[in-house]
Amino acid sequence: MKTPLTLVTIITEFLFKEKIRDILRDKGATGHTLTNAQGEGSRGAGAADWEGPNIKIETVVTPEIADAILEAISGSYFQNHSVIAWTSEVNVLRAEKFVNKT
Amino acid sequence: MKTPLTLVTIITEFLFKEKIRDILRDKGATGHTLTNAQGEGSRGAGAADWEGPNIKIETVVTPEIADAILEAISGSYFQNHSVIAWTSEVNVLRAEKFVNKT
Amino acid sequence: MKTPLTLVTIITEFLFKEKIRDILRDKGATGHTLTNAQGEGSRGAGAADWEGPNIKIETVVTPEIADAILEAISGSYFQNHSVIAWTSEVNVLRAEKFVNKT
Amino acid sequence: MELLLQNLISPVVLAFILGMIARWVKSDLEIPAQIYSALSIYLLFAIGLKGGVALSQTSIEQLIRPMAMTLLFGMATPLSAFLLLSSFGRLGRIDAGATAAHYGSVSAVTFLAALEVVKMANMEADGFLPALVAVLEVPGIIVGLLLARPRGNAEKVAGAASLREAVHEVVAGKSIFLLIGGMVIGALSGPEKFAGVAPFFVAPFKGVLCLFLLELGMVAAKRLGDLRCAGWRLVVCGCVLPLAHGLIGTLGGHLAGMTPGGAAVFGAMVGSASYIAAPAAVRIALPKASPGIYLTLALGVTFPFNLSVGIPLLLCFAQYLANL
Amino acid sequence: MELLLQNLISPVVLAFILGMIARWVKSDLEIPAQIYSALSIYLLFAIGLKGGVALSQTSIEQLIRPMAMTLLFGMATPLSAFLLLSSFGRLGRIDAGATAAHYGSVSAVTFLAALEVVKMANMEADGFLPALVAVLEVPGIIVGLLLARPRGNAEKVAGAASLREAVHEVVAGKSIFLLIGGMVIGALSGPEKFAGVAPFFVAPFKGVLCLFLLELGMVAAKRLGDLRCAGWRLVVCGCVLPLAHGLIGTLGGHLAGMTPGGAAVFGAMVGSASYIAAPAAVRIALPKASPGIYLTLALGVTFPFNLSVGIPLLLCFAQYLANL
Amino acid sequence: MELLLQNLISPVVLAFILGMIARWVKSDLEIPAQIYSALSIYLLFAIGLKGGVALSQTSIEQLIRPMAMTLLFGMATPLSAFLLLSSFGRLGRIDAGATAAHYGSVSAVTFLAALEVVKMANMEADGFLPALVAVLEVPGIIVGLLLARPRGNAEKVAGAASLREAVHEVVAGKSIFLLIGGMVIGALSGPEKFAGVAPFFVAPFKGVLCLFLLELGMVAAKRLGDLRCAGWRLVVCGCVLPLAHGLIGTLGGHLAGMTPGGAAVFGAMVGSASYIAAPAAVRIALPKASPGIYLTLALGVTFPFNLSVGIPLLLCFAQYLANL
Ligand SMILES: Nc1ncnc2c1ncn2[C@@H]1O[C@H](COP(=O)(O)O)[C@@H](O)[C@H]1O
Ligand SMILES: Nc1ncnc2c1ncn2[C@@H]1O[C@H](COP(=O)(O)O)[C@@H](O)[C@H]1O
Ligand SMILES: Nc1ncnc2c1ncn2[C@@H]1O[C@H](COP(=O)(O)O)[C@@H](O)[C@H]1O
Ligand code: NA
Ligand code: NA
Ligand code: NA
Repeated sequence: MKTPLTLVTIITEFLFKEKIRDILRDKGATGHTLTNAQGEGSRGAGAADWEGPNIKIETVVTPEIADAILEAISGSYFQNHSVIAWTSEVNVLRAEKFVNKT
Repeated sequence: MKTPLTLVTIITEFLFKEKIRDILRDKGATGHTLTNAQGEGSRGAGAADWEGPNIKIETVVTPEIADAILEAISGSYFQNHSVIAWTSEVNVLRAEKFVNKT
Repeated sequence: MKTPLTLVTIITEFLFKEKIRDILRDKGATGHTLTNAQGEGSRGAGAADWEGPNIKIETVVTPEIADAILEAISGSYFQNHSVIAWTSEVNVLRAEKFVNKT
Repeated sequence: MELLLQNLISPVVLAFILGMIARWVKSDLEIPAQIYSALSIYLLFAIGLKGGVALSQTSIEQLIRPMAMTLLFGMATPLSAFLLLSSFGRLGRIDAGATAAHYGSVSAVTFLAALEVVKMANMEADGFLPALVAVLEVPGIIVGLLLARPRGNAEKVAGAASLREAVHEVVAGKSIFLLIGGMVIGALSGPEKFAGVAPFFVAPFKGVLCLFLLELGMVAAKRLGDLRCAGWRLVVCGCVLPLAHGLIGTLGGHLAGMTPGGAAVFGAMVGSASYIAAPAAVRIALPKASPGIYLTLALGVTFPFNLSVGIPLLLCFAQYLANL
Repeated sequence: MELLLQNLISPVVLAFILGMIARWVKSDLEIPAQIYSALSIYLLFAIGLKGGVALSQTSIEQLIRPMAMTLLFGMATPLSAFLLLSSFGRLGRIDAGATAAHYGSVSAVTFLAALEVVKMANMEADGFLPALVAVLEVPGIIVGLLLARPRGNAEKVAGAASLREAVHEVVAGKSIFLLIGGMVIGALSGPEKFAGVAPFFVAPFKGVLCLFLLELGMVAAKRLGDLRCAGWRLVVCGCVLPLAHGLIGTLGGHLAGMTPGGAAVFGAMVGSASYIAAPAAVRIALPKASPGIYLTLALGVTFPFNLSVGIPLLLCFAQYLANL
Repeated sequence: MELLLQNLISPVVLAFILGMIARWVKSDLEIPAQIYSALSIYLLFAIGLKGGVALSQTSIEQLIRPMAMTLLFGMATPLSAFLLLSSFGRLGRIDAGATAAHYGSVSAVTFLAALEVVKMANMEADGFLPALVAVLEVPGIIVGLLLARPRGNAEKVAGAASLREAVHEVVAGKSIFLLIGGMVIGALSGPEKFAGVAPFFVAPFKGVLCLFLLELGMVAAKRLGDLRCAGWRLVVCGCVLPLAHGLIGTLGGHLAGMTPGGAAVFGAMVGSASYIAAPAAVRIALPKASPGIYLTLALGVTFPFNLSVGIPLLLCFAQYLANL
């Protein structure tokens, strides 16, 4: 009954919240969860700190959609922005909740 | 020395916080971690937004307990509520911290 | 193009924030993400509650660095403190972001 | 008409409109959830405190008739709302009951806005009104939930358990809890001791309300987007209900012996639809009901309607009644 | 007796009780952690500012005796607490030392509550008292930690390192930092320049304290659940210590030449147990000590004891001393 | 000189310094991000409201010359900043443009600090100044971004898209939105209706500013650490630019017919570098520009420079101009 799916975790600046959400909806994610976060990376802690906290977006999707999302956010627009993403394998019970009927 | 265990991630409305925590304790989880989150899902962003933010509950448990938790929250009570859950495999160092001695 | 790496998740008291961050930098993590969390564990909910919320620190690193981090935080200093950690496997796209050039 | 405009152009109403505009121009303005939560704790506690101090100066006899009237409306309005919503509004039993629970209860912010309008018109509102807010909040929700309950037997048992939980959710819910808690503290403290905390709970009150409505405007603007799904029949219900309930409520307040200002505020309370306590209870007891309907009506239609048209109209009506 | 009741029925104390009730009726009322943090920043900074302004009008000679007295009590009270807790209270060395660190330090909120009671009784408290709070906060913690340190040599080294960290944690910790920082700013600014920010830091102060105690009541109620584990012996300690320390402290304040109101507040400070600065230090230096003991005693027993019984009693005692 | 010291020793400036010290002594003091956000919403909205009320009492003729002057400076200062930064400062096109956008825009907090200094000197500042803040905020950012744009054709298209987004980010961004929104509400409400919310938006304002600067001090201290990377040439730019722009701005204000106090505040605005609106726009339109340069200069060098030296100097200059 358990179905394997992919969890995509994206960390970026608050500024790009809507951009990323648009990508997710676009690529067919049925939902996502967003938490506020602070971070430190190649740009240092300070910059992110000042421009408001980072956000962490998690979405559970099929592996194909996961690839599409990763491709989109590693595309040209985000080349120079602070966007970090990784995927991992998860199991869900009611898979129909995570897959678009259309 | 590393022990494989299961991480259960549950996302639900603030309203059901205590209900979920009761289930976790009941099924034998030794602890859990809770973060505030916003979300968008089948019910849209608005509803959850207004009734207060979502919560994300994470607990590291044995695979058996993970199954018991998933079963409980996919049971009748939550059929119509916004509860989303997934599991993934993790490794811990001091496994005794995550397993009840009783 | 996807590279497997290790996600280390650490949960601890707010008090030890700087200590943990020092360890991460020390062991070669290129970055980390920090979220505020509440928790319940062997010490009960109350204590952590009062002394300020817990923090959750996530860092994506190579397996070797992950081991080094886990070793450091399971060392003597933290024997009696509330520090919980686990690792899981993740895939990243631009691996160079997560690996120190030096 | 002038009163209406006069009402619309107040910082509090304008802040609400500004919040709606913020969403429309896609501003990145966001009031953090924790701040919103703090503002509502402050407002509810402050209303309670001030009401309690007023209560400590009111005799029980003065209270009996208004209290009875409040209970009466708490029972009657969810019924009339249920009837209208399921006939003209074409809602199913569950959605109609859920929405009726909202109209049976009361919106604390509408109450506050009405108080401001009355004050701005240089009239007085009875001091015991905050106590009535607390009394009015609960029964309507219970009646609404009962109306939504399935008639079948097997389901009834499950429903009953949830009903109890839902009632606990309302009564121990933070909005009632702070209101009543504040009231008790205010009543016990009395005016002299309250004076020490008054600079925090009285003077800045209206400014805080301003910020709160800024956020509420943003939320309402999101809701307005759902109006299309709701359909014109429901929008009509969302305007007719506060009007009808409001007028009858004002009449009731007048008959219960309130001042004209008090009767208008009372009418606004009766006409208002809850969007804090009721949704929480409905989410628990009626998870199948659609928030796209009840929240949109309560917050997207009825609240702005009351703020702009309802309250000044009720005030005129109350003055008319007083001059009869 | 009347004074006691008079004290209990103030918005500040009632808010604390309301917070406890919120937990008992399982209300979903929750003050967001960030708001709680903001309230405490405000309160500490405001105490500091006001204290600093008062200091700018106090001569050094007036300060010498109270300062010396404060240092004396900062060293003596952790010792007496350690002795009582490890003999009658039957605690081990580490827990007794950890708890003694709390009783040696001072609770800023108890200090504030005492100030309020004194004001309500139409008495005056010396303006330099906030400076004494800052002085009293640190030494007791250090003495307590030293008492808890293992005698063994190998461990000693590790312990010493932590002790330094723990002291830094207290001195650079936000509570002392804001207190002293505010005091320096207040002293440099003086009354005229302070007047500009006074409407924010003075008038609303007591109302903010009200909200803060609402939250504190909720936390204390959770702690009360742990009382059973603590055992009756510890509960007795949690009442005897503030009483004994409080009476001696009041006497000390009297001898140091304070006004009756000031002496009572000083006694309450000496009798109080820290639950902000001390726990942070103890968590770092003595991770093996059980928060179920020290936090429960400081926040669940001693704080409510002082709020309800301790402070009014000390005020009576101070008046008695003044009339000798 | 005395004025300078007089200025430095005010609660607002001292709070900024205290924030810097907090970082240096590694205090665990932290103002939660949500509280910081709430404070900035409050400050911006309150400036807007007060400015709007003042506008409602100003005739359009009085406004024309100051408005024109503001637009002029909004276009000219990013140009002069760009030239200095890319010649003497040795910055590349992108970094120079990004930083110029900051110097072309305005820092609301510097504006507020200047207002306070003027008030403290018992002088008056024109009521329409907040409106000029809103006008000054946008054009400088656009000019700066245009200067940074690549000359190549292929890239230009992509750049153009971002420029539009960046401008939307500024205009619909919360800082301009609240400022203008508040101004409209204030102007529509007028002084009488504003009186109801004044106890929240006027009296506590300066105290809130104090807390805000405490946080800003902590952020600036972090930035100061980056000064070494920035190099002495940039630090010199960070002092020369506010001085030069400030003096010319004050002269411009004087020529536009402002009072001496108003001209000094206007000069401080022109001389200030934005660190709220501009960084957001630059992040979007010029992701390759280094925050380690533009933020460090704006917040770590120019802001403290203005706070300590710039503003009092401009005030003297304005007085000198008035006495010519
Ligand atoms: N190795 C990492 N593990 C986890 N989070 C990271 C890592 N590197 C960067 N981040 C997050 O991504 C944000 C942007 O990173 P950067 O673009 O490298 O400054 C940081 O603020 C962190 O929150
Ligand atoms: N595919 C998903 N991935 C991650 N989180 C989700 C997903 N779908 C739903 N959620 C979360 O679960 C909450 C409830 O979902 P729903 O019941 O579908 O409205 C949402 O508000 C999200 O926070
Ligand atoms: N099994 C668990 N799963 C997830 N988080 C845990 C678990 N056990 C403990 N935690 C977290 O770690 C913190 C400290 O745990 P403890 O030291 O056991 O009190 C708790 O407050 C939780 O946030
Ligand atoms: Na109603
Ligand atoms: Na003490
Ligand atoms: Na400028």
